[in-house]
Amino acid sequence: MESLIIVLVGVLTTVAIYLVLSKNVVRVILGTAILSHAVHLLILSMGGLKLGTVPLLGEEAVNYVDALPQALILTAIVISFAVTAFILVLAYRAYQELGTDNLGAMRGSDDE
Amino acid sequence: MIDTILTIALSLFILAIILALYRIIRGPSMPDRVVALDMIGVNLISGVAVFSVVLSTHAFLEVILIVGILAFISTLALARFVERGDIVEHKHNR
Amino acid sequence: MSINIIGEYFGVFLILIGSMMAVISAIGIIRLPDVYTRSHAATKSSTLAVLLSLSGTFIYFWATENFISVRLLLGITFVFLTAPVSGHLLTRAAYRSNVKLANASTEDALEKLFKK
Amino acid sequence: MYLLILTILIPFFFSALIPLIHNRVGSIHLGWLVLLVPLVLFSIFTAQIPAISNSDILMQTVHWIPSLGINFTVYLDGLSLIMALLITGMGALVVLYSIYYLSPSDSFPHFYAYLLLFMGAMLGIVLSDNLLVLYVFWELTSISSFLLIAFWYHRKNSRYGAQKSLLITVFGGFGMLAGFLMLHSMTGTFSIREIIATIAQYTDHALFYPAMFLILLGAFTKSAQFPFHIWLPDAMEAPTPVSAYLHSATMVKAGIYLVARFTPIFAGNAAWFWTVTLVGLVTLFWGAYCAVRQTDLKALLAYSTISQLGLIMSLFGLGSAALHFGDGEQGALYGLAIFAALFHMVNHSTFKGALFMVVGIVDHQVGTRDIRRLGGLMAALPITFTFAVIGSFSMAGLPFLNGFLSKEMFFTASVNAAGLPVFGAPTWGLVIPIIAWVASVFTFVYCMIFVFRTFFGTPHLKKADRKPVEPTLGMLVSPAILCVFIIGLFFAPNLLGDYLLRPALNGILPGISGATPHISAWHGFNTELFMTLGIVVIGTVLFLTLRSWIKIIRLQPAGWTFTAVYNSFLKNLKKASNWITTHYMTGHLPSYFAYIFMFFILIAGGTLIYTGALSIDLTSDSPISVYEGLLAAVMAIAAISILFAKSHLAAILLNGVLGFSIAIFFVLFRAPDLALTQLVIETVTTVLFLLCFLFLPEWTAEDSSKRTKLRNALIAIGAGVTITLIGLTVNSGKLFDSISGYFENSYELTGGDNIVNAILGDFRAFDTMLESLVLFIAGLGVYTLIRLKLGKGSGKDEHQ
Amino acid sequence: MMNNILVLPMLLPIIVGVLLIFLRTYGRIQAWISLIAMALTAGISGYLLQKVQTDGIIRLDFGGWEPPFGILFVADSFAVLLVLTSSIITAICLSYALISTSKELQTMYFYPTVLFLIAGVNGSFLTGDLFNLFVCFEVMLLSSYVLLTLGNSKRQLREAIKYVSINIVSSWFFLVALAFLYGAIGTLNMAHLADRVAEVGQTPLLTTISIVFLIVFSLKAGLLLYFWLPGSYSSPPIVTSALFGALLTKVGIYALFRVFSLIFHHQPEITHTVIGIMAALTLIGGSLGAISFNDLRSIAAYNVVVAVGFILVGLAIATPAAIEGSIYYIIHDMVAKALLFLLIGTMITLSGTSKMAGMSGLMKNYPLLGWSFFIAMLSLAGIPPLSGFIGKVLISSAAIDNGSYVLLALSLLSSIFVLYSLLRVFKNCFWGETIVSKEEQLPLRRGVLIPCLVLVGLTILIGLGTEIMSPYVTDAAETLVNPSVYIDAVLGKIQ
Amino acid sequence: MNINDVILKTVSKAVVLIILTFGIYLFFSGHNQPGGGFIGGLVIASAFVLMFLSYDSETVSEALPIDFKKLSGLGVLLAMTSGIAPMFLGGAFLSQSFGYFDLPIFGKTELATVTIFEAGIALTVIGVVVNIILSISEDE
Repeated sequence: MESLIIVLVGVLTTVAIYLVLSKNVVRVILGTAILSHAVHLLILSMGGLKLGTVPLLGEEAVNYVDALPQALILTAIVISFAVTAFILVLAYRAYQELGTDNLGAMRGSDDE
Repeated sequence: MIDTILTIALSLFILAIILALYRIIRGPSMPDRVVALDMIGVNLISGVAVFSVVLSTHAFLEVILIVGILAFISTLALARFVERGDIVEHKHNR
Repeated sequence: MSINIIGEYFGVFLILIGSMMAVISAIGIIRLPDVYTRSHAATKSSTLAVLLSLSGTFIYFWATENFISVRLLLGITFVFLTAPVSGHLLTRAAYRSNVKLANASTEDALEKLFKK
Repeated sequence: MYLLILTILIPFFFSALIPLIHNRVGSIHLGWLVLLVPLVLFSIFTAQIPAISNSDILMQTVHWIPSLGINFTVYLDGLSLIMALLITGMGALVVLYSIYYLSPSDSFPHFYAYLLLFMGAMLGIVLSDNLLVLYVFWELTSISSFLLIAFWYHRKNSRYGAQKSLLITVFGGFGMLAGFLMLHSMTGTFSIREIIATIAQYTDHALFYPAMFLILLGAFTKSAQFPFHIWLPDAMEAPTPVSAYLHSATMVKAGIYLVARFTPIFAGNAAWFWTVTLVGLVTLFWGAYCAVRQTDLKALLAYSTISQLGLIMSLFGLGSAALHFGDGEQGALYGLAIFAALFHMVNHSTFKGALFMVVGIVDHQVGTRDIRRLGGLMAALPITFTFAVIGSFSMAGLPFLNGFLSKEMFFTASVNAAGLPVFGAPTWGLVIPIIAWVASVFTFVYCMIFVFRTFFGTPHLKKADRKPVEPTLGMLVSPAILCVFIIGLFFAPNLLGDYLLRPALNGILPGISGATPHISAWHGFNTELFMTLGIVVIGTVLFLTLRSWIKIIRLQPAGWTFTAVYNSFLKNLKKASNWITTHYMTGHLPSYFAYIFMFFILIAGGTLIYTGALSIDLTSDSPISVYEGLLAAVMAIAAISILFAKSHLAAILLNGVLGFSIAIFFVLFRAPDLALTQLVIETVTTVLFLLCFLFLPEWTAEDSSKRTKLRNALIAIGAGVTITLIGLTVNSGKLFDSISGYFENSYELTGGDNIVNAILGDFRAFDTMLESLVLFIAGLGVYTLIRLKLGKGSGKDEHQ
Repeated sequence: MMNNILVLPMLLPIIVGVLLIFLRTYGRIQAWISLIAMALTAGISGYLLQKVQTDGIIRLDFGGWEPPFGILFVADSFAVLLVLTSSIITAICLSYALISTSKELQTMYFYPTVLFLIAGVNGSFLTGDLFNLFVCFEVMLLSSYVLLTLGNSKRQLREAIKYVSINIVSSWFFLVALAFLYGAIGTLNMAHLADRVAEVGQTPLLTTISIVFLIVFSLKAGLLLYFWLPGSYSSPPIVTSALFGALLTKVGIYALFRVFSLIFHHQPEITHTVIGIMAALTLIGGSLGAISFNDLRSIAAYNVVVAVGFILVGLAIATPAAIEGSIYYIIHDMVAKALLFLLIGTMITLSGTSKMAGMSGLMKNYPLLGWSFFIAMLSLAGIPPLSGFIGKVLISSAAIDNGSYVLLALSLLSSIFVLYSLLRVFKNCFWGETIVSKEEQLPLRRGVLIPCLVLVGLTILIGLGTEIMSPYVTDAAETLVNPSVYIDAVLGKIQ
Repeated sequence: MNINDVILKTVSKAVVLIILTFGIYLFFSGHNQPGGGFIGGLVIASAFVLMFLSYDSETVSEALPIDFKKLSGLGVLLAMTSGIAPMFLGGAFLSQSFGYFDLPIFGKTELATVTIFEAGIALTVIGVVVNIILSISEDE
């Protein structure tokens, strides 16, 4: 299962990086969103999957899954949300001011 | 026996999701896609419920309700978007 | 066969039916010709599928652990409350964003009302 | 008693004082006040002569950075003393001269502040025992020279010359620093004394020769040796007193001093001998050759300075042979060259100082320094003319002037070198006297040009030029004093030789006691005398036929000078670097990402394979259920479909599918908290996307070329594969158990049943707190992004 | 728990920053409060530095959870020195902002964001937990995003998109690396990681993971992967640029030093060689960039790049002397870069353009500004006896001892390029004919130069008073070279 | 073109109520069940989002005259205060404590300081999410 998830992470990463490499700002943002999906899965799979029960002590099992990655992912999710929100707004403000959402047109030529 | 049935049920739900996914990918119109997404949300509710049965845990019952709530909110937002692009109105009686 | 086992099997049976309903409605969403008809499949039969599987789950837990889940009941209520609304909004949005009816449709009843 | 250290600090102190006091003192009196500094210092150093000539040595230390062995150790021996006397003596004369030279519109405080700064730095160089402290002062002289050259910074040429001199000398300085550090690396100390004492053990060290060459690089750049001489002519943009002081008498001698100082460390081998000698000789020749064709008096003097510096340098090279032989007759014989070098160094300061002051007077009184316009000034400026004759003839090496003596000794040394039995000199040694002789012919010619073109014939002055008259007396005092020295040293050279030069020689060649040099004007009819006679004859002929052959020399195209090489180097460097930089720093984000990911693939993937880390083992995996596989398929399909989405709404929907599917994975992998969070966040994100889409245009198909798309696809696949492979490898061999077992006691430790929540709220509450802060900042950012709309109509906000 | 003071360099700015939200409309009051807060922070850091000298490494376990289970702050000399310097620099930049920042920015949460930025920076220096380092990075980055866009000019928005995107990707790499490391080693505490890595002797896999970390921190530090740097450093308001130039890359550099001297130091023939190559390329790229533009802010930005390469040369060599040199150089660079950016900002304000062609002869009207720039120039070129010298000497010396002659040559040559790039500015902008007459010149706003002069004083003081700093820096370098000191202090093993 | 949203608005009222209740429940159950400050806050925020969707930003702002930026600031402060407080009681920064009390009605109840911390987090989350959405939707 872990290997399957890691391969899935690889697929998601590939897709995301392809998007990130594109010229359109929205595609780039979408790419970063998918990148964060991928890495969350990766962190989870690195802690080992399905080796125990839900990390709630009320479940009274002998063995719980690794709770630490879950906590880390939670933090990471919230942070990536914050960043995504910011860059989204940034993108549309940039579009308002610059009149383009094409990164090819955002090279900037301030110096000769 | 029960496990087999539940696995079949889960697989069927996921199958339904795949079919809906096909509709999302194909379109052709935006509302088609939203309808399909709504359906995925509904199937997810069922899926999580069944999975709770598989694991016989209560930990995911919150998830069911949340999926319900969020499927509604996102469908609403998407419908708004499809309808008029502006999903939150600025003023009433504009 | 105790009442518990019966309940358990009943619950699982409901779930199975629900899953089949889900697949059927999914087929509907693929096969039906336009968004309005697909919306039927999505809202009506899907809701039924959810109802069945959630009830199944509820009954299963009740039967096996004697656990009555308020959250499941709330979930059922919620789905029933919202599914029609979202279906309504969606089809209206579709209509107003000028999504065409299927060719097989014979009449557009709202045409006169909206196209002013 | 920290007298010596005080002597270094006093100029700095006064230099810092000038901006504070100049308003009260007034510009004119400032010069007199400043004059006190070199005078006092000069008398202090003079007072040390008896002690030093008895081979005493003064040493004082103040700690600077003792933990790194960098101490402010001041050391006065013969060599330092002679340099210190030159610096302070010339300093006094130049300050005196400048009082009359500067015009009231010039900024006196700046001038004197820089000059004192320079004086202190120069004293620091010659008195420091610590290599790094020496380097500190070394750079300070470059900086003060830079400031003085650009004294009239509104002139383009001044700025150009200043930049050139700074770049070249600092370049050499950095080389020298590297050399010093190599010495330190070899010997473990920064103290020159200690290095001299122990260097014998390290001559086979791999760093010995690199250090030598790097230090010589520093010396050569500072002393304007070929091919680094190009900064010196441009440095003539400085006020003439500065040229007299820094660029002929003292600062350029810092390189000479350095060579002298390091002779006991590095000399005694062929590399040092030939490098120093040849560079010196080539400089000697090239300087003299270039001087001949100059039309600006100052430029002529500048090239002559280069040439003379080359002469002194080559003498140090020739003298270094003494260290090969050590104590004894041979050592003493070759050691004489160094004695000659020291002597000529002093002589050069006197006659070149005088000549510069003469040029200053001419420039000041006439308003031009162009030979083509000057002439016939003898009648108008008789005193100045006398000085010019004395200085020039001394430089040309004519009798009854000190230049004659040292020139003769130079020929002696070069003839001796031809007979040197080692260093391959038997084959090549003859080159040395030949070059020396040819260069001296040119020297003679330009000296004649200097005198006769300026003071004989008829002037071609323009109306704007002033009518020449002798300057005020004050301006004549300094050159007069120098001329007294020029003549005096001819008649009593051994006074200088016994009290100053010999102690200095002992400092340079500590082991060679046999040398008891005695300077005399008459050696009989030997090779040297015939060489001199030959110079006078041939030189006179050449000078008289100047007009016919000077044109040939001037035919040399403008682009064939070293200065042109320097200019085009800088220009092309800027062009090339601009080309390179703008070609990869395109401002094009996709390219940047492409670089970053390619780098990742290359380096991380490379390491993975190179170190042989890659190993995949699937046995420890947990089993896969059908529905999990299906869900993974859903995600993969949804992800890939995003690439082909026609509208951004479709893409967002598919992203939503991904988000929901991940939530389901979180459910499947027993992470309810994550599933909840992921679901809500996904929805809110989708809502945000939708909100922003109102303002954003519908996306169009990528307009990239097929090749770009293919490249992107390859990069994406490469990065994906790399991540997957590393992930699989990690998964195959866990090295340790996780620490998370501890958290399963969360009920006892924190009173919570939900382990994840206990971690978030208690064990790692700090993360959670900061994460809420991150969210908070993002909220502020979104708000300011939307609300702050300065952009329109106020262009100045672009920059401030 | 007296060690609670350890959290203050991060906590104090946060609290004050949040409180300032409620004082939004009072621009000047905000400025003063934040200035006082930073001064306090600097004071606390100074106290900490002294305490570390006497008591050794201090640590604070948050919530009282013993490492490696909880998060903790660890103060060794290296971290505290950087905290102290960055706090001082921030205070100085804030005092500049007090005079130069427009009303609009002040009421748009400029000060809170700066405080959050410094909180993130200080947190990154102090934290002893790798995941917490990620979170601190994010605090810093988010603040930097906000600061970068504050003003919303076209150029800012354009550059911000690039900056934010690249940083998102670099944060993603960070998470990926963390995931791998956690998967392999099963812990997040840096000392514990170091201990465990040492126990298995840094397997090839761990080296690969360390390379991923290298990429992450290189992106943050601008080591070779500095594509985001010139654009983003040259577009925001000047105080922001100064803060960025002085602080942001230093955090990445700190992380590189920490991680590659504490955790992944067992395979230097791979990791440190790669760092060396990257540093060399950075020096080349930065040097070329610095001389290739006529825009003052671009020149300054590429100077930042050169400094990054220079400092990392020290890490690549990794002898005690080299590390010590790097530490000196980091501190120097914080001071000198802040000074450079502030001066350039002042010049731009005075002449209304950032192009060299638009300025000439400023020396005549603003001599103090000119001399400050002159000293900044010499300091950056490593001319003695200013602050850049000692670091340069130590690094070069270590390069010689280590036989890294290429690095030696490049670092010395890069100094020439730095000198040349700034010399061009000085020559063209300060010297030359004064275009603007005395009457027409823009008056320098009162007090604008005071922060600059303070920085000038600092750079001279650091250069002359190296001996005063030397025990701290030596101690910092020793701790970095002997990771066991750090590990023992954190994990409390009996030695 | 006026859209008649009666159905939506009516249903929303009920649904928002359900969501809010559920959000508060999640917040408090976090200690022992899935949930907690973040999730609780997010769910409550999503109730606000729903309100914005069904009504319009002005109506909601009138109904809830809160400056959400300040709310989020308060949240951060609250979270930090709960961390700072133990510093004055001799504990380490962010020390949490818990205890069991016999309360009249609830019986044996566990009270933990972490709840204050979580409340701060929840407030921040609500404030920020609502603030972001409000800011965007109010942009002209």
